[in-house]
Amino acid sequence: MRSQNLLLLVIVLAPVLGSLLLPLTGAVSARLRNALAILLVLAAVVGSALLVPDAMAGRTQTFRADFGLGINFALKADALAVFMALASSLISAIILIYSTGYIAHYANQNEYYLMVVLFLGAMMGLVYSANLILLYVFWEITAICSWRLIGFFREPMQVLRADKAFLVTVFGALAMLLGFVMLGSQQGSFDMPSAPISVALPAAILILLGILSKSATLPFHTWLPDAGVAPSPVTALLHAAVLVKIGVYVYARLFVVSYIPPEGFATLVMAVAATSALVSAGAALLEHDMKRIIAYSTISQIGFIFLGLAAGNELGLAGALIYILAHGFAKGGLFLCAGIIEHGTHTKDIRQMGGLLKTMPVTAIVFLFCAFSVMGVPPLGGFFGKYMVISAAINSGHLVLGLVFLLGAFLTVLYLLRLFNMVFLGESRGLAGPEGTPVMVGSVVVLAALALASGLAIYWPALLANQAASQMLGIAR
Amino acid sequence: MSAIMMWAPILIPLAGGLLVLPMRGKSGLREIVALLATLANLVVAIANFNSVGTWTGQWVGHGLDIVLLNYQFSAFILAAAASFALLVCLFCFRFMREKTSANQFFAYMLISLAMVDGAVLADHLVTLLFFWEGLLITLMGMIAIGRPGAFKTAVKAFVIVGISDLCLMFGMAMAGLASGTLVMSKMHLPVTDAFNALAFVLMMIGAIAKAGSMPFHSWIPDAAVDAPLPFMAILPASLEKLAGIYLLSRISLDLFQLTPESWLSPLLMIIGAVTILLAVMMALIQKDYKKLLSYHAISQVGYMVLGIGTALPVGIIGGIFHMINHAMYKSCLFLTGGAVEKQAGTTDLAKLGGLARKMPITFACFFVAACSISGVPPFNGFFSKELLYDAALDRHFIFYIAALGGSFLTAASFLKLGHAAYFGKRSSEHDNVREAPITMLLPMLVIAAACIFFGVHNSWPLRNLIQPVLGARLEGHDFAGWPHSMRLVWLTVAVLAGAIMNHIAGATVYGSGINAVDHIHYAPLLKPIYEQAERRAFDPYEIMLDVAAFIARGAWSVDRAIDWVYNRLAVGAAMLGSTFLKLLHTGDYALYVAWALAGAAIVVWYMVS
Amino acid sequence: MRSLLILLPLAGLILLNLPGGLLAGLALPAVAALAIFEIVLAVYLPTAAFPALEQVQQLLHLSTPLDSLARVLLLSIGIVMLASLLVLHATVKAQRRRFNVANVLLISLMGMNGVVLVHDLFSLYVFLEVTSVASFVLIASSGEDTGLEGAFKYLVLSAVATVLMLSGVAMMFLFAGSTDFSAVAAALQNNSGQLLLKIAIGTFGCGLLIKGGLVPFHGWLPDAYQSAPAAISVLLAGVVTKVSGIYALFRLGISVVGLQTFSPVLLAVGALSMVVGALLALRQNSLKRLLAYSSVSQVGYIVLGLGCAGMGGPAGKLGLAAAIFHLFNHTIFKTLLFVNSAALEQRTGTSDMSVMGGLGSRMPITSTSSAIAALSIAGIPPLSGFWSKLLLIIALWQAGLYAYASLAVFVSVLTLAYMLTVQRRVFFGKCREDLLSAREASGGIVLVEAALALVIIGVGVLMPYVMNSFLLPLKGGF
Amino acid sequence: MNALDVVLVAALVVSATMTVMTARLLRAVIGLAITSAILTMIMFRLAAPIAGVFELSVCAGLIPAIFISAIGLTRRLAAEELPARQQERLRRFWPLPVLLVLAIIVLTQWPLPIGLPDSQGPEPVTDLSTLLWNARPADLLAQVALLLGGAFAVVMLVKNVGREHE
Repeated sequence: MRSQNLLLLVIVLAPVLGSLLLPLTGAVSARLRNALAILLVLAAVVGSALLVPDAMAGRTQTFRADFGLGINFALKADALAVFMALASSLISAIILIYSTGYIAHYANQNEYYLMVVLFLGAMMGLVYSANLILLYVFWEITAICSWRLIGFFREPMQVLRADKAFLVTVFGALAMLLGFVMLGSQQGSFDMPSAPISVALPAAILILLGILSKSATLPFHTWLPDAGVAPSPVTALLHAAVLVKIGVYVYARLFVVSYIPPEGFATLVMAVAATSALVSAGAALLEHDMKRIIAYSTISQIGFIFLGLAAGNELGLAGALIYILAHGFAKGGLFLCAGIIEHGTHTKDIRQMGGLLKTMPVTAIVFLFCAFSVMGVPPLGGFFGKYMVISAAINSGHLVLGLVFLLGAFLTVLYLLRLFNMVFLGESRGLAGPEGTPVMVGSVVVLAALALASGLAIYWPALLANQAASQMLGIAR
Repeated sequence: MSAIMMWAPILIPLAGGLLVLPMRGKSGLREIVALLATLANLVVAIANFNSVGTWTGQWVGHGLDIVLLNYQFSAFILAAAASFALLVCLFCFRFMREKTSANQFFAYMLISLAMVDGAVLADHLVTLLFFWEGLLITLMGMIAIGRPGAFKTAVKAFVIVGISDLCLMFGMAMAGLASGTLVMSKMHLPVTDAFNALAFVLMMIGAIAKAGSMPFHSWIPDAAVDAPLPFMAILPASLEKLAGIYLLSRISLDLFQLTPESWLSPLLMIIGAVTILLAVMMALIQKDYKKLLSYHAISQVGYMVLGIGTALPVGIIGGIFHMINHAMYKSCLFLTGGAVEKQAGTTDLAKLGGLARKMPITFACFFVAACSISGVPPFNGFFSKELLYDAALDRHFIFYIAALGGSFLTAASFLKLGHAAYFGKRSSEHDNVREAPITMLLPMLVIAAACIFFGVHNSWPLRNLIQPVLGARLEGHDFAGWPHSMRLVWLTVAVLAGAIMNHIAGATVYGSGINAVDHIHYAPLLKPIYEQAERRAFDPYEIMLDVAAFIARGAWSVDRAIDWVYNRLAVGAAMLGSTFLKLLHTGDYALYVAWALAGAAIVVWYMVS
Repeated sequence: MRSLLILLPLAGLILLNLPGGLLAGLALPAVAALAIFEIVLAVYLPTAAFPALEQVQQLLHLSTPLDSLARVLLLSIGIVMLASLLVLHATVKAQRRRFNVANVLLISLMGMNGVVLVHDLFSLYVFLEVTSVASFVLIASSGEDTGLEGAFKYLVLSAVATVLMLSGVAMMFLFAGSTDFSAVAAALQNNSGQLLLKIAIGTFGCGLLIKGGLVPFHGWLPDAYQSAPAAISVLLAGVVTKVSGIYALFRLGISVVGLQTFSPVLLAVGALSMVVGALLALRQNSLKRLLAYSSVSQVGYIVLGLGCAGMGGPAGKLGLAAAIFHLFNHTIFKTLLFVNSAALEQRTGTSDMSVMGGLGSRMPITSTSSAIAALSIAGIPPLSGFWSKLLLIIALWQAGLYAYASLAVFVSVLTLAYMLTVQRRVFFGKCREDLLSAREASGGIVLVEAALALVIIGVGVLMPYVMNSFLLPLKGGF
Repeated sequence: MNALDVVLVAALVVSATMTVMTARLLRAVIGLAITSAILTMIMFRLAAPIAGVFELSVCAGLIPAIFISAIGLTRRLAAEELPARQQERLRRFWPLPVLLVLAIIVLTQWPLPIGLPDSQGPEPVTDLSTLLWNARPADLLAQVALLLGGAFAVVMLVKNVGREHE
């Protein structure tokens, strides 16, 4: 077991500390730096993958160093954490490979790779952390990284948006920190309890504010569409793989596994998520900026994930996890496709596009498949997630909220196809970009293939997700 | 029954489809592969015909398993689907030969077949849904490879069917909760309470939308124009009808216990009646071979929904019988349309004419199928319609009148179509038109023969295929043979005669077949309505888009309002405070001293008190 | 050994000014050596190395053991002095002025060391004045009108502070018969109900609040910081106000009057400073002025922690530890930010942010270090500022001061907002055309920036070590 | 109360009045220093040597140093402005000496009834040098530093200002 515990440490520290080497490496050779960055992320992927057998067997790995005042460096790898880590690191790895093509012509590449890898490392730390303060530390590191990354192109508007995203998420995070302090005072330590304890409503609400702001859920969502000014791999990373899932994950970690939220809290979350899903889906239908549409779509889909988690039954939890995975692949793919399109046409306004199917056939098909997954069309992964969370909501007796989500799902179909229509179909409006570089197209094809595989081979991810769900509830009940 | 045989109807076409997909060019190999796959599928379907078996596999967990069940009803649908697929495939052997996208067409068709087979075999709601929705992608693909611009129609089809499938998903989840299981053969829900009724309605939406009933129909006429013709013959005409009505029957018979007393029964019947009338009204005025047929494909669904909606054995039997009949004559009609398109180069009725001489066999097939759809005895359509009339009259005469009116207009429109395409004056462009090749004729002939066989010898399909579906609910009835009520038959004949007279009168007045129904088209009250309809004012798709846009605008304003809070309000409030404080800082040291002294005074006062 | 901290600057001052200017060239190195000596001494306090020194120590009444608080301050003084010197070296080229400023820096150093070391209210006051006088001179040392104005405002408010403190000392002396801390503390204990003593505490405290620049006693501070030459604002913001205002307040509270007697005042003043400072910082065009208001705000946090310490109990101890920790952190990051501003001033000739933009690509180290400091000041983990704020919030919460805890949390958003404004307007963004030729600041400044940034990260990341070896003992140390 | 005391108090009043009423800042500072020195002597006479030492440090050493450095920052009045200023000060502060004299008379006749604590106080030390070197050496060092600071202020600032004016 000792080696497994150290493995846990390596998964977290390798990207976090390794990322600091990247600018130095970059001074020597750009290729070396890129290779090292990919290597670091792959370390996280492989490390998490090595933890899967233990997680499947229901064994929990821990690493622990006590610091005093209840602030401890405590890592824990249960099935939930392993699932989440594997999903996010895998997507991040693909996005990073894509970046090597996308980012190659811009300045500040050292900073880019530093931030992306640090981001992933922080995500790993967050996922595995078993201490509230440690979790908060990693939480905010991701905020720093996203701030730098959103403003990557340095245009005034982009920097402004980066600041906005940072401020909104930090506002939420600080509320959450206050909630953590309340919890810490209540239980005398910031370690997450091994057996769930109940949490008072004020603390729960404060923590929820943080979660909502990070997961870009109403009413803290508007930073996410605005953050679309970032480079595409970043938006993919932010929206799809890592950032917005953090909030969802922490919800699962805290309010399902570690603490018992007060009566009616789950319904509140569901209602917020439903409103969020509906409002953002509606906004996506009117928006003209390609990336903003996809971002609104993310907000909307996050609502579905919350629905599954808040439903609280095993089906909902497993569904939410599968949704996280499937949505990660699909949304990552969509953003990277958007990146290819933007790269080729130098615009994000879909009113200026059209007829790109001819010049970008592969991108179009990949785009379509990823969109299918988000819509919940079998055999792609999104189908199972969507069915499971909606079913879970109905099973938990929230029929009306379920119907709101049904409406949200309708709108999802509409806005994604509208987007496809405007971009790829119809007459070309003079913008006919070429297909992306082989690395970029290859990456999106891999993502689309994963989106497909996550549906066709649902059996295996579902095993882990189910194990996680039952472990979560097994602890909670 | 072995697992291999159980899975074969799904895997064989799927493998064939995947094999065909990369075969670009015009090698001819892909046609052969497709043909072999469909043939093998038919063989399997026939081999499985009388066996009963289940297969269960663990899948997602939480009771979301793969459960397949092969029993009488599904075997019947499988066999029918396999037959149509084989015939359409044969038809395409020549029809698609020159098309570059033929590999995609065959692949999508085979995968669609696999999906339909899977959906029909499924005995678990999620398994069903998986295959059911899986059809979406191939549906979209098949339309998209039609003429340029067809992708938009494909998107429209996808949206409509996709949304109804989401309803189905939701309904399934509700039904699963209500019954505590997702295994279809274990579900028997009453529809007395609101929850179950809602579940039923949602699932019904999924079923009838797949079948193409109103208000989920509007993509079909568009697809008729844009998609490759065999698509119409295989999906909207046969496979989707089979699947849709199959599911509708399953949910009405097994999953829910639909009774005539339930308010859901009239609901279904109203949907059916409205679909019959409105769609046939639209069919009547069409000036395009394929588009006219496509409206009939909608209209005829109305009969089936009406029949099943009666919740009477006779109606349900009639509905299912009509389903299989419709699949036959409608695919035959579409194939004749395909033959005409292929040979004459157009399907515009204004440009066609006098083809009966040039393409006698095609015309013969058309004649048989047209008689069938119009309900002319002794073709198969007549017998299923009589059963439906019987059932409709049993519930309320208004439904009967609607059904009969539909028949009148159906007959009128086919008289118009036949007259315009096959008779009348011959266009000089079509001098070189010759009969279609044998691979195209053969499927038509087979189906036409089957139409006659199912009509003349209707006891075979009814007794062997359809009545067993109902099982005990049949209550000993036997609907085979000549209709029981001669009164209804005479009424039918009278209506048909009326249609013929109407046509003769119209054709005489206007001088051509194509304009034979103009007196209806341009009737005082109908004319503006028709004009609106032609402009798609009544297209539910457009209405839905408007509603969605309305919701979206509301959502958008909420979103902007929230953004305003961040971008303006929060910033503004902070700035206001900042500005106010800044104004206080004049830079005057006396003022600062005064503050300090005042502060000190307060502190000292506090300390003292 | 400690007595050297007071004696050596004085000796240095005399040696440097020996007739003939023999050692005049050694002015900067001498101050630097003293600063390093101070750092070494603060970290590693040797015991009774030389008997002779021990005697001097006793003579100077400095025998009371040095507590952690004093050591933290000595360390800060050394670090900031060194930073200030390097900046001075980089920004002031005229030999004569360098020499003069170095001399006054020595006086300032001696004054601050005295403030930290003495255990007598009156001596405290005298050394405060030494520090202040040195500061006036330093602020005005550029000779420009704005510098004079800033120095003048500082002077006027310092005079007010002097009056308040002196009257306070006098009243306490009346009862204690001595101004020694322990004697005054005993007298306060014995005459707890005395009106005069309460007034004395109030007035003395207010004097210190003026020195510390807390709202509403802060009027002098923005002008002084803004108008002082770069090197001097580093020193002022980094350590002078901390020592002369905040440390003295700590000392008064801990060693003399007992924090509980005026903790509500501290809490209120701290909270007010926190909010007002942050709000004012939001709309400043001058980087230095912005940083000055930011100082007001951050000092508010420290005082809030001190107020929390007055609530007693374990939470109070934690609050004290947090306040001291934040004091140190603030010294480091505020010094760094002012060094950044000096770097910018060196290359752009101004501290007006409206003419800057996109300098991140031109001045990478300045930019990066400033981002690190900004994030630290806003309390973003894993940087040092986060931990002190976290401890502070925990302490406030556990002391039952929920409103103050929430306020402290949410002022962090404002802090982040104005710090992001700085980042956006100065570094993060596209480089302005007219600044394309800007280069990274000169070596000394860059060295300071890098070193301080590393300290911020190091303290943040090695928090466990800091906490176990430093903060937890600190908490129990009083 | 002997003659020396009377002389000291009288000198105190005179120097304080002069300090307030002069229009020249430098003179005012000198006046202040003198006043403080006289006050120190009075305190010694009153057997309050520590207070005397404080007074000497603060008012004779420290504050003048501060003020001189402050004066270094100011602009010198032109010669023609001076009489007008002097007139104005006299007009504003003429009651001051009168009040001062009145206060002395009143306070010597009717002392204020303030209840001060019975301070045990330190044992009286009469030797000033002992006091300074043994009791408050730190203060002394600080005083030195302060004086030096004042000196540097004058050196730096006055020169600077002067240079600007040239």
